[in-house]
Amino acid sequence: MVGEALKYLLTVAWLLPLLGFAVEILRGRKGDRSTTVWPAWFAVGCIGTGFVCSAAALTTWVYATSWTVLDSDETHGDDTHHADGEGEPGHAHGHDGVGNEETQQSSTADHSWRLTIMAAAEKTDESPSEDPNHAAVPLVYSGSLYRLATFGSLVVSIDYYIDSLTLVMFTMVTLVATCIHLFAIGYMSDELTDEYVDQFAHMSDGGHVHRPGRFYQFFAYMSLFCFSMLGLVLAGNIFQVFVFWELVGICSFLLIGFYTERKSACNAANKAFIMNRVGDFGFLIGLMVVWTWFGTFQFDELFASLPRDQSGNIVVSEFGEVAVTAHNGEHKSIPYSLLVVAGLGVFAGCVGKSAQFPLQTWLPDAMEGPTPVSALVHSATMVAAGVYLVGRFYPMFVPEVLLTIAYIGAITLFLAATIAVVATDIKQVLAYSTISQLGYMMLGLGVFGWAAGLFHLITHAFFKSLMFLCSGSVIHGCHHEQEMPKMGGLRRKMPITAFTMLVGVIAISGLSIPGIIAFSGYHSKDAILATALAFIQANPAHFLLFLLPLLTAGITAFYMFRLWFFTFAGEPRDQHVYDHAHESPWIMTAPLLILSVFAAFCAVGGEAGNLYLMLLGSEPAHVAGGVPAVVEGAVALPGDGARHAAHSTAGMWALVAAIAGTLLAWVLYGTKTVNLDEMKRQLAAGHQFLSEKWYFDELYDVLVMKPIHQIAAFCAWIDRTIIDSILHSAVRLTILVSKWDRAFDEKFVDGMVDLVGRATFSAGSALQVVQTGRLRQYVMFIVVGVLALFAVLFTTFPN
Amino acid sequence: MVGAVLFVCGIICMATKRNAIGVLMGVELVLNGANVNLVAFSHYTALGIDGQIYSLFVIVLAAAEAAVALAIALNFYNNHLTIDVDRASKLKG
Amino acid sequence: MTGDAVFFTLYALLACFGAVAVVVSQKIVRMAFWLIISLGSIAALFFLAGADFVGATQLLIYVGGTLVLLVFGVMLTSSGPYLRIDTSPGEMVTATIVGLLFLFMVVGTQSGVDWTGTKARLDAATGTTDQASDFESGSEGNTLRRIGMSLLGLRPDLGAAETGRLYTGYLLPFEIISVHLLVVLVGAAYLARAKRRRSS
Amino acid sequence: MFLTLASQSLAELLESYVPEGWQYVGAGLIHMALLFAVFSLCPFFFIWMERKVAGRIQDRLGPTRVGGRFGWLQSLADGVKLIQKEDLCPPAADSMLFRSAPYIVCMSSFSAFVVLPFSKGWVAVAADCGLFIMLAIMSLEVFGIILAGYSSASKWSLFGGMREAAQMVSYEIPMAICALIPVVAAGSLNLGEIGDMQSGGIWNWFVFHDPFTFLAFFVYFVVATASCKRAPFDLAEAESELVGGFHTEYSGMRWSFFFMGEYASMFAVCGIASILFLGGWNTGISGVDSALTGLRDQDGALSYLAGVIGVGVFGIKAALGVFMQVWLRWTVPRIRIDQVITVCLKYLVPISCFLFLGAIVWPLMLHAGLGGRTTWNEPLGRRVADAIHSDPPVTPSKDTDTATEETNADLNDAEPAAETELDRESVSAAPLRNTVILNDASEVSQ
Repeated sequence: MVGEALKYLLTVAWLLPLLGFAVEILRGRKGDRSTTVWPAWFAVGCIGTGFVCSAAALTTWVYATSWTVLDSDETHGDDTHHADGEGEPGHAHGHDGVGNEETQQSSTADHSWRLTIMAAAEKTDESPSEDPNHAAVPLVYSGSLYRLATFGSLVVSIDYYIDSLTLVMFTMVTLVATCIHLFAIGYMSDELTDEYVDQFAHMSDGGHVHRPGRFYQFFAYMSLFCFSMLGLVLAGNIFQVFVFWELVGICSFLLIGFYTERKSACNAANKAFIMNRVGDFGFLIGLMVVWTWFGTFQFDELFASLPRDQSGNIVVSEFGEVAVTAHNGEHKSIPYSLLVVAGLGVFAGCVGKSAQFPLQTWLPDAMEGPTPVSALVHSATMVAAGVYLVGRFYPMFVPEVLLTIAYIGAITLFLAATIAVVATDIKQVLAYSTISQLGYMMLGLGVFGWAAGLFHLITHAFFKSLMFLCSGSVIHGCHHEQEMPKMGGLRRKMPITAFTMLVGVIAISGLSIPGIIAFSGYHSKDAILATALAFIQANPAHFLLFLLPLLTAGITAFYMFRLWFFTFAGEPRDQHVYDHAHESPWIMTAPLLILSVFAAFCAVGGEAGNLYLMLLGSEPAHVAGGVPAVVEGAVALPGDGARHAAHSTAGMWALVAAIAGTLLAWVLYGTKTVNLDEMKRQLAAGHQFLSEKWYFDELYDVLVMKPIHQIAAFCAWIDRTIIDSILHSAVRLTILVSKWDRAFDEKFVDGMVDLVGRATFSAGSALQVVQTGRLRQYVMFIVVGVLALFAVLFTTFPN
Repeated sequence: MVGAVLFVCGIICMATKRNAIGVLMGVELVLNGANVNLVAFSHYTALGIDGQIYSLFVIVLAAAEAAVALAIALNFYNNHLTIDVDRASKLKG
Repeated sequence: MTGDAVFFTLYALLACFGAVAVVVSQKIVRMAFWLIISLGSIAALFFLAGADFVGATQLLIYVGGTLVLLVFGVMLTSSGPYLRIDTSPGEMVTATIVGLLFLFMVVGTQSGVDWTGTKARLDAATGTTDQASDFESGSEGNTLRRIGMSLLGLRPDLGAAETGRLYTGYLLPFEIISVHLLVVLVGAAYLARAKRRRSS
Repeated sequence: MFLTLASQSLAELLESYVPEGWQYVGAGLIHMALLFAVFSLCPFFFIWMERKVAGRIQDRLGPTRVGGRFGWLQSLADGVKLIQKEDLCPPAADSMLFRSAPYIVCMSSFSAFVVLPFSKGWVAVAADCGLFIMLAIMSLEVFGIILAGYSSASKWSLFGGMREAAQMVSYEIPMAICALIPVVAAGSLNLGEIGDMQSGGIWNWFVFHDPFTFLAFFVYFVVATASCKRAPFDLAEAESELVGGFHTEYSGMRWSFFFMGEYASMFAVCGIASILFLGGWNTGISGVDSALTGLRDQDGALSYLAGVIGVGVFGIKAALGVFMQVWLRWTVPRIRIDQVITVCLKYLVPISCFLFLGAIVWPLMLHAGLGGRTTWNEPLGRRVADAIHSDPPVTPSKDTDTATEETNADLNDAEPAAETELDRESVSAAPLRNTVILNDASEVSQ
């Protein structure tokens, strides 16, 4: 039972961090709470075991598909199909699972196997003439772990939905998280004290805050974070995804605001949380639409219920309606617009989570959290969640939504990259680079490069976590100095950090020597760019979707190398910082090395490499073939073929851009040829504009805050003048009524009550005579009573 | 028959005696009237030994009741210096 | 007229006479005395009815215990040498009338019942034969063991031993009544002691 | 329960002499005479004995004049003197109660003998709960004393009566408990059965049955002494403080009734002691006992002779007990009334309760430990079985044997004395198993 094994492995991997959280948060409070280190090791143990489990699961899956997914690209379609044939158990179960659907619904059985894209499978049966690529049926195991509740036809349950994407995400998340935990043990070690002095938290008297260390708390939150993320990845229905989505949000809130005493940290946490709320509102709307029209949250049922024609387009009737067959077999037709709304809504959630264009400002502020947290948030968990959801919910996105996604991504990536150019805080730079990379992913997904986007998600997770950890190590080494202008020449002090950082930088900026060596970022970014190119070839109106990322590729390379040169190369700018800098302990450098290896080589082979093919293994059926434009003006989505065609050109362009950026960076910062301050002064306006982050906060201030304030003032005026007067009149009226009512009460109601009371009283005083308090009279009463009773009996029933 | 007589005597005793202990004796008489019937039934009908056991319980309970009642009477006497139940009319409405 | 009948009438009359004497006598101690006569003869009736354990219990507990207790009470509460609280003749008359009515009623009820028929129906209903076997066994009144066992929860006399059916006897009431006795003991002691403290 | 005189043997004896149908009457009459003789004579004998013993203990001769040099007829002379005296009744006294009190005392202590067997089968009423009845009847005595003390309007009498009553009532408790201990060992309240169980050898007496009975015997003796208000517990009628206690106002025959009652109850309690602990009418020598048993199995005069011998043995034992009490009286000083009550409630009651518990636990321990039996000769399990199961015993078989083997332990908690020897026990095997089943089941159901 492959599915069984996968299910149990992943469930264990998912639940272990929760256990860790519980144990740490509960036991941590006991005993020597602030100077004990075991919670950290416990957390590492949990997440590490989780990594082992998920790695095992990955291998199992690969065996189940008998390695065919890892064959070369052209044939992987049939091979996957073939693999289904070989993955007998799952497949067979799938068939009878479909055979008796109702029983599957009613039973909470974990054994209810459903090969979810059965619709696609049947489609292939209908049309054998089709190109095998269309018949790429992802091998998916899904089922229900535990049924929470049933509201009418709505079944809220904990489901699992396991395909290669889930597995890869699991492995990535657990691996990265493990490394980050390890790193954090070193990084947070100064919390291991009863008297932690927080230099950045100023009290009213100007002194620093002294508080007991929160070591165990930190790791408890980290564990909870991982748990939520894993649950999100494993989730089998959109509702569950939403739950864990919010869990991730609250964890990020807790961790970003970890230094509660710092006002900035609190603000950042609030900002992140509120921005996410804005997105989640859209998400909720999407959920409502989905539930109202599809009557289910199950991914598989949702996907199965959308009708697609041969070319993968969603069938739309002339009334702009889509005839869906709900999971319980009933047919209804949904307005196409509603599908758009649902897609946009869910995407709004993703925008909030992964800091896309309108809502991106929370991410840089999130740097207030400890650096491991930033690493986790930026690479594995938080922001990845958005992209993952887009990828997971992909089949529900209609082309219009995809286009929106693509544009949002494009804007985001350009914007963030430009801001990153001028940022001086090392973590800020990384944060903006993250945003832009996320933009890349969104773009890739938007331009129908499903696998490409997620591919970049994985690779980015590796090298971004690597770079964050490096920066963490730098900050740690420089005693919480984050300003790059104060650094420099640190590579002599911390060689390992410098080297690994270099690896990460190369990876992210997509440098490579084609054909000889290429780091992961190169491949993934190439894939995205290729897709984008294919996309604009298909519909040239949207040429920006290729230009912006291409340009940004160069900018990325520029600011990343700028960062590296600033920090590690050159002469030390601040002697004091330089003198006290030191290499971090092994517990921090070891994860760096591990991650650097992955960052470099996880994507070996590019689109023919294992990772990509693995992802491709669970690509939605209609993606591979691409979707031609059905009506005039609609966007056409390119297929694999176009992508491959565009690949070489795109790669070439990207490489050129990257190298250009690198050279520029080297010229500006590596060599002392140009006077930076001079240039800054000449470009003051632009610099100002960029370093103010395109005035986004001010924009929001103007667009949101001010109107809200005015509206509030207006409401206040309405309150005072109109509503209050109404209220006052109402009050007077009430007083009148109550006066009258009181009279009524006193006269009538009280009269009744008094009447009852008097009646009772008189009765009591009448009976008082009987109550002589004389025992013997009572006896007499009893006897006489019995006599009377019997007399009555005898008279009434004479025998 | 005997039971009836005893019963009635007991009731009359309870009804007439002004002495608390007299009332107690009346209660004892009543209970014994019941006992006699029980034992008689157990002997002459198919009640078996159950009747005897019931009467046993009745006797024991009567003893307990007598003890408590006597204690109460003593208490009453020490508070009112009499055991005339007619004086015990605190409950008089 | 068998000896049983003779003794029965004798003791029955004695009991009734004692009871009546209890009613009419005004001195509390004499009441106690007559009560002894009555209860003792009732014990004798029990012996006659073949319930000698009950009879002995009656003697031991009532006469030996309860009545002694009563007389103690009399002595502790008697203010004068011979306490006599007379009842007003009116009350006496009314009580007598009512009592006679009651007696009449009860006797009427009793005589109204067809005893033999009832017994036959009872035997038919319960189908118990232990009484019969008891009569045969000759040692009439040897109810001791059966009572004891039924207090232990065994009901062999209902033929449980043969059929293996379970007749839960009187174990639970037995325990309850033991506890009840204990409680009464404590309670009575408390009452008596409390008043002493107050009086002193 | 008609007075069934246990006169089979005498009736058989008489069969050949008297016309048909009258032998029971004759036997009844003879026994009446015997009983009356015993009842009325034993006080006389004991009074005389007391005076002689007292004299000897105090280095006097005691009565010597009347009737021979040992003053045999001293008591008779006293009796005559008492009869001659005037029968006074104080004017303030409640005459009816005053007159009836001595009869109550005397009657209660004498009628206790109704159920006291003097020899095997020589008992007026072979009551199944004889011991219980006996204690009950003897508890009536208190009432007479209270009435006496109360009705003779005198402080001394009132005090005496109160003390007396308090003392006797409170001493009845340990007395009953101590009497229950051999009952537990025997598993029967029937004095006749208890006596039979101890036949054959002195080691069969319940005194030597187990350590608890051994101790219980002495406790019982003390308590019995106290409950017949004998010295050293006789403060209630202490001549020195309360001039004779409750019988201060009495004189003449009524006064002597009190003493007859007292001596009778002394004899009664000692009889109980000798039956419960000292083997009753069994001589204690196994050979003689078996011989007597054989004699009993004969018909006619021989068995009657055996009965008479039994009576003799029993009487001697009881008389020894009385002698002990007399002895105590003249050797131990009198103790205060509060001490009397204290001794009873604070020491004797707990001791006897402890002994009672021990006697209950003993057979279980014995069985669990040595696998031994608690009684030597009488298959008590048989009696339990009969009580449960009135069928004739089933024929023994192997499986029942084995079955009853393991039922023994359970049987013990069902009825502590239900130890049987295996050969006899297989007789009652089936009912025993039923007992056990029922027992467990009922306990569960409770």
